Amino acid sequence: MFERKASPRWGMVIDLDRCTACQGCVTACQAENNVPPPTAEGAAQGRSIRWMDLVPNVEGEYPRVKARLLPRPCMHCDNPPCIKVCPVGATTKGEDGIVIQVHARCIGCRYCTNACPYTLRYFNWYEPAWPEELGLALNPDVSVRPKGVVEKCTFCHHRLQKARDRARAEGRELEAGEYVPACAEACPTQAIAFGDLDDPSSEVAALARSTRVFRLLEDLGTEPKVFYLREG
Amino acid sequence: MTSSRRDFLKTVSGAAAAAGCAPLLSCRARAAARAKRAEPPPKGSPESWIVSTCGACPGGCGIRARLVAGRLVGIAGNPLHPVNRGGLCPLGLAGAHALYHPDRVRGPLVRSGAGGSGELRPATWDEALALVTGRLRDLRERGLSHTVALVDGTRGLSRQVAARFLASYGSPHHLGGRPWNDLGPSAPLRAMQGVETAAVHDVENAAFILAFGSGWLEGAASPVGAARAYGIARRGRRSGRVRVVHVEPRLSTSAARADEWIPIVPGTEGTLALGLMHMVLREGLESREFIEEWSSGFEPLRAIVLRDFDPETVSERTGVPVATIIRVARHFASTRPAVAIGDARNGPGAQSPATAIAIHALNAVVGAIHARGGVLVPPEPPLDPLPAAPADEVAARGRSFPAISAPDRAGGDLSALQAWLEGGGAHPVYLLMSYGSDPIAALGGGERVRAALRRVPFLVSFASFLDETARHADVVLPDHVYLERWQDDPTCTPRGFPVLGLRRPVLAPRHDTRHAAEVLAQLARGVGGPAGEGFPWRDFVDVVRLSVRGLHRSGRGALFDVPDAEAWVVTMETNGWRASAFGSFDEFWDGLKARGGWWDPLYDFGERGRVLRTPSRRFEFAPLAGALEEHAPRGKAALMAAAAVPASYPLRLHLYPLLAAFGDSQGPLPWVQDVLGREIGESWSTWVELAPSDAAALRIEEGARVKVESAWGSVEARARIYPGVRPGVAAMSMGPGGAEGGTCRRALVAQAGALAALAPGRAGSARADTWVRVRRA
Amino acid sequence: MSVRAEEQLFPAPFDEPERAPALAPGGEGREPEDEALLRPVLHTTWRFWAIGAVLGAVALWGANAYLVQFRWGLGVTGLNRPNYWGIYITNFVFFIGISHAGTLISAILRIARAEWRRSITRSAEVITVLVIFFGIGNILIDMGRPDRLLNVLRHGRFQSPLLWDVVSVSTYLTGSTIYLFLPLIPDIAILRDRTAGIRHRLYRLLALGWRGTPRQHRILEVLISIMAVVVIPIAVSVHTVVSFVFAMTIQPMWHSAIFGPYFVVGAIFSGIAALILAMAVIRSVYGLHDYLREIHFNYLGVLLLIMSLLWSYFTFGEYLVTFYGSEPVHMAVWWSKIAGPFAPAFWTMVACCLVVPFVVLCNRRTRTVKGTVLASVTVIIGMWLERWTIVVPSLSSPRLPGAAASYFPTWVEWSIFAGCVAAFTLLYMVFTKVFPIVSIWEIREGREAAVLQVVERVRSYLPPGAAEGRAP
Amino acid sequence: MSPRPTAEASALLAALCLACGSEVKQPIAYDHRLHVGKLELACDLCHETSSGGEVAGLPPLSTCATCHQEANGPSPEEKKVVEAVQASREIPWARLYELPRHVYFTHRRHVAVARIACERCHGEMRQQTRPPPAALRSLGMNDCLECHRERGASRECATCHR
Repeated sequence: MFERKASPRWGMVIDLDRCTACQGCVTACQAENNVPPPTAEGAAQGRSIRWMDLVPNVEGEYPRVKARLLPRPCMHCDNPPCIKVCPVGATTKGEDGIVIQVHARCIGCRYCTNACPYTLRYFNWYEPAWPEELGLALNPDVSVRPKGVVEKCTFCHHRLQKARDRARAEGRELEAGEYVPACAEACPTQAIAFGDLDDPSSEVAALARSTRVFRLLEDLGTEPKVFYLREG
Repeated sequence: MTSSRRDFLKTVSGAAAAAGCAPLLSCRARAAARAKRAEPPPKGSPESWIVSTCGACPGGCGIRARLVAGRLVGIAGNPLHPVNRGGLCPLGLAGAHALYHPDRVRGPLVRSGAGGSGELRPATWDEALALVTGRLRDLRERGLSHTVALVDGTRGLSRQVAARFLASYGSPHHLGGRPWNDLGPSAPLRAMQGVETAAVHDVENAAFILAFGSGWLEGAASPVGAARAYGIARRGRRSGRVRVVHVEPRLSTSAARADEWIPIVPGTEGTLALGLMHMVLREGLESREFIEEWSSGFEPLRAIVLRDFDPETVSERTGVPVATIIRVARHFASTRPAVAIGDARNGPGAQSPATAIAIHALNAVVGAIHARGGVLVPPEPPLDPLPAAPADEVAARGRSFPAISAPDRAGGDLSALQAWLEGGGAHPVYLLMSYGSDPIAALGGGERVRAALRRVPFLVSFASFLDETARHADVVLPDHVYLERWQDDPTCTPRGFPVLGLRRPVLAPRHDTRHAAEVLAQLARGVGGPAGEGFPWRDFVDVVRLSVRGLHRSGRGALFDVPDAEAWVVTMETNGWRASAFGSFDEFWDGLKARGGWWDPLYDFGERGRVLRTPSRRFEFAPLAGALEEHAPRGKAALMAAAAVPASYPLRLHLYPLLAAFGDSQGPLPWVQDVLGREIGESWSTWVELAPSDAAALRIEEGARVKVESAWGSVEARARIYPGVRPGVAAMSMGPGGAEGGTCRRALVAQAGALAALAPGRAGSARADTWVRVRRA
Repeated sequence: MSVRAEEQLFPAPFDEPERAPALAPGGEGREPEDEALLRPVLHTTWRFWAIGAVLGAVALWGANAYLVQFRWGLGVTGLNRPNYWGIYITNFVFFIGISHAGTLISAILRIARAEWRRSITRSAEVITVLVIFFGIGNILIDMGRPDRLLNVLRHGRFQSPLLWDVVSVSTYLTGSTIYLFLPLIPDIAILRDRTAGIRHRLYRLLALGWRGTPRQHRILEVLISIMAVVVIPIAVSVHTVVSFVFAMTIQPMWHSAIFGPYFVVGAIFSGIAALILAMAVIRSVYGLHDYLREIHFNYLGVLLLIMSLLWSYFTFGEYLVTFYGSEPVHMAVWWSKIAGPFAPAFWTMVACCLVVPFVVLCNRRTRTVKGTVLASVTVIIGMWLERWTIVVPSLSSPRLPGAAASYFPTWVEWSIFAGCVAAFTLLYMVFTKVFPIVSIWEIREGREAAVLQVVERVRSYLPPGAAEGRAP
Repeated sequence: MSPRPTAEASALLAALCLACGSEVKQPIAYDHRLHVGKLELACDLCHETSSGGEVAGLPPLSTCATCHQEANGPSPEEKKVVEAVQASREIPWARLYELPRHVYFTHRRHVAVARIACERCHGEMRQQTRPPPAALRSLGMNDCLECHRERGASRECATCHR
């Protein structure tokens, strides 16, 4: 029925030389994925949910100080440590390499959050809430998570499904650029490239071959599908 | 950790006394504070997209609003808009929260308590309008129309409508109250080029950027536009990667993104610029062509700079090593094109005009004026002017009074207003309207500013949120938020191309609010006389339609289109053809609505007359030379004296902008609040950054509660030890201002208050010379 | 530990000769001797009710705290990102560790035929069975969605070490319960014959028709032996997989190969301490000085000392290896324990688990009841801190910056902890009111048969020559 | 905020409960057999977005009005339709199928792309003379999975759950 070529391997390349650390990606993600508005208390307790986060790292001493600000989505590892430990299979890696959380099955044991060396999985400590009318801005494509489950970046998987449905209904293949996560779409400097890493003609594949490329905690063997291009 | 332990002890002791239900009760209180769970619109609801223009800050980005089941469920960038090309910053992306914000003003408010008490009660539009109209009519009839002032934070037609209102009514006091990153007339352009517009820096084409002051990326007039240009200059062009050197007392985001960060003593950027100029001149690296053919009055400046600004002196004053000055000067002058960027902000913490002029002069010396990769002067879009405002003798008389305005001061009109109200004015102000502006917050807030504003017996605010001014107002006539109104948004791209964005409602107004420009027209009609006749239009859309006819008629430029179409327009226009067939005006109008606006991707480097409007038709170095000459008798000694450290306040206060803290026209949005100081891990608090050595000397630990005190006041903050702060400097971020209270408001506001407390009413000069001390609270 | 080693280690006689009971089979006249063991079951004082009420109140308070958490979510705890696990997981490991008191120790002693075990096995086994519930309970308390517990059965994935725990712990619970129940049967039968009414009916049901025939005895002995053998590997597996929950991740100072044995040693260590404490309490509350004698504490004290040294050896190895590896990520955690925010907990742990037990227990004069109890109390505290300093610091120092937040439990977590301890103690008390806490029939058996057997056995150790020839 | 442990508790219940709850009462006893069976009207004539949309949709009054401007027969139920049409009053049809919030299903994918017959999931609606009080076929996740297995469609969690 659905004749398929080899499945794409979705990946992301973040060019730190372009990035201005504006955090547009962070807010774009929160708006797209119905992340509940953070509160002062939650922020003080380290409970703000940011699927896409800006990770600050300041090194050195005055005046030779270097600050690196890394936009950090889920790495969507090819060898994800989180999946191995889930007792109920609530987190899975799809054929196209996207690591997904099934909120309806998650039992909230938070083993995956601890197994993730990037600490990029988040937990719903309370029932998510929206002050008064703010909840009207919720995106219908993404479910609102209940309390007590883990959530994480999905590479805006719902956008992939919508794009793929559209392409199928029109009887064609998914085109490059048709599926882009909210963070990449919102980036003012186009520092975030997204596409099929296995497609040699794609922009991400080309960028991932750059000499500037590195990945986070590469030595752990998690094989992240998010690549960074260093400055300079 | 300590706080949670304290909580624990508190709870345990309380619990020991109480019965078993105590914890349930305490949680119920928490529940009341928390809001309800919400659900997205039902699945399968039809969706639509509306193209509009963001209004969260003056950046002028294009947006697409996603509507499902009558709800605004998302905002994305408009990929056709030449300013942002689909990109957006956190403020723009959180726009839906501005629309649905719980703190919005839901209808007209009228003061119920004593003046300045901030007690307001809901009223009907009829009542509120009658109140204001009555006052206006009364003043006009008594020949006091000149005692009415209007602080205006808008631009484009909204500004013209306000100007019309005042012209027909009879008041000369049309004051600028721009948000602090708005593109406004730039002081150096006015002084040295005789041009009353903003300067833009062609970052996209520059090979070397020397940025002075705080955050040229996060504090830019259009943060997204600047970021986009930066991205292109770094990696998006064939001509190679731009090199960026950033001069600032603090390792800001911009500084972190630069190739080199030069920590400098706050407020001495102008001195450094002159020191660099000294090296450029001494090594003969200046642009002789520009100096000889385009400028006048250079020789006196050369003499002063060569005499007073040798690297040793400058190094001592600015704290920048001599070797760095020499190296950067050589690099700057020998790389083409290179551009020096000053701090575009206005308001508290802005660079002084003298500094801006020095930096502009540095650009001129290397020929980076009106040149590719240099400082550009964007042309105005060819809009049709509104017909002349009718006036009678009352209006004429009123307008003949001297105006409260000081366009060449850094704080701009608002500080002039403050001075005027504090007793320096020729006559009292009996009625003040704040329109698209929050003058109290823009002046830094604080008791002194509030007291000055309280001298105005009748204060009218058009705020959508209960900002500081609105809280003190006698009548609040709430405006729509930008997602609910029609508006034009004239701006430009970093390459100097004029842009006219069209803002249109994405949803019907949620609350009982009215378009402020239409309310002004209504007030005018209520007053009667020529003022009433000046507004024959049904609504503001008609005004916009009238104005954009000029674009249609000119045949210049093009509707927004994909990036590839730009080359086509340029080719056609440079060959003298019309690039676009707009068709009829209605088709053009529909195109504007569908694409989001109009632009003209052409910058004519030939038209010198447009950018040099001084009497000599040349670039004038004289203003800078003149300013320096004033200090000349004292020479080096004067320069050195300023660096003395007051004994009781050993730290300089450095105020820096945060991108997400823009937009004083809306309430703080939780998502935006949460990303505020991410680089240092602070978001919902007021914090002060100290260098590790200073903190050690003061025995202040990371995260300690401290008091920051200046000669004028003090404020509490959390101490953060940050190696990216120059020793001897206390760095604080600029909040957007606004009042306390409300659902989502938090310490962000306190940050703005901090400035007020530390340097009350000293807008514009706060950064250079506010000295503080920090001690444990 | 072989049988021989065991007996060489404990050269003291099994019982002081002058107190040794007559070897004649039990008869009417002997009854009063063991009446002390039945007294707690048959007579209850007001003190029991008073202490029970206090413990019950604390337990209810803990239950109330849990209800608060259930209603509002785990937000009422001090947990955060990156400290996703805290006191509940600490308690889980701690309680499961304590559970090694009973079954494992009792089984080992049984297999080793250490005769002094007879009066202590029951109290140890009860600790095991009861405390496992609280171990499992803390996992449930820690779950964000306890209502989805069944997902673990419906969708369980065996790749997850958490599933190994589920299997292992539930097997252990089953095994331990059987292992507790089997030796109870003869005692239940005694109670059946001594009671009337509803209690009688209960005991009759539980006694499974025990009449004490030699055949029944034989079957019981066989079953107990089988269970004793079976339960040891299960017990070892339990704490091994508990450690695997941590060791299977790549978190710094969790991902360690020695975690399995390290945890098992720690578990036995804390288990013995808990047992000593329980014995001391029973002994003084129910006046069982004749049954739980100095010698028992002495022997267990020696065992505790051995475990303390073994545990210290593992700890030393673990920390030294990490230090020499000097991986920055590991060192961040290492330093946070040695000299950082977790240093107070860490050094208290060292004091409680090594310094105090070593000083007290290695000296024969201080290895008294009081001395061993003191050491046990510190060991229990120290081992809780050990679990704490394993669970929390690794999470508090994540690899990537930007997620640093400190963790300290809230009143809800402390209340639940207190509730667990109180409920456990209460259940233990109730057990002593329903069943004899010292095995009556095993004591009798010891009196009647064991001494002869031991004499026989000891003889079998010795070279046959001289002794054989000069038979009396 | 109310605690909802039981409401959304159950992955167990929620997954199985496509058409749970009490009986659904329709405002008018619509006769599917007459319209679909006898008159051979296509399903998507009334359920307009059933082939290309996310949800199948319920017919707006205008759809009924194409035939029911005036009574075509004596049926009392039809009289209600005609009255509604004449009064321009939308008929408040009740939804029979409610997906749990975390399940994402589109008719487009199943009808337009996969060409699955309506009966496969909805049962023999064409045989119904009265509106059924509950879904004819009660669908659970296993039904979805079975069909996906048969047809070789994706069985990844993320295909339906977000």
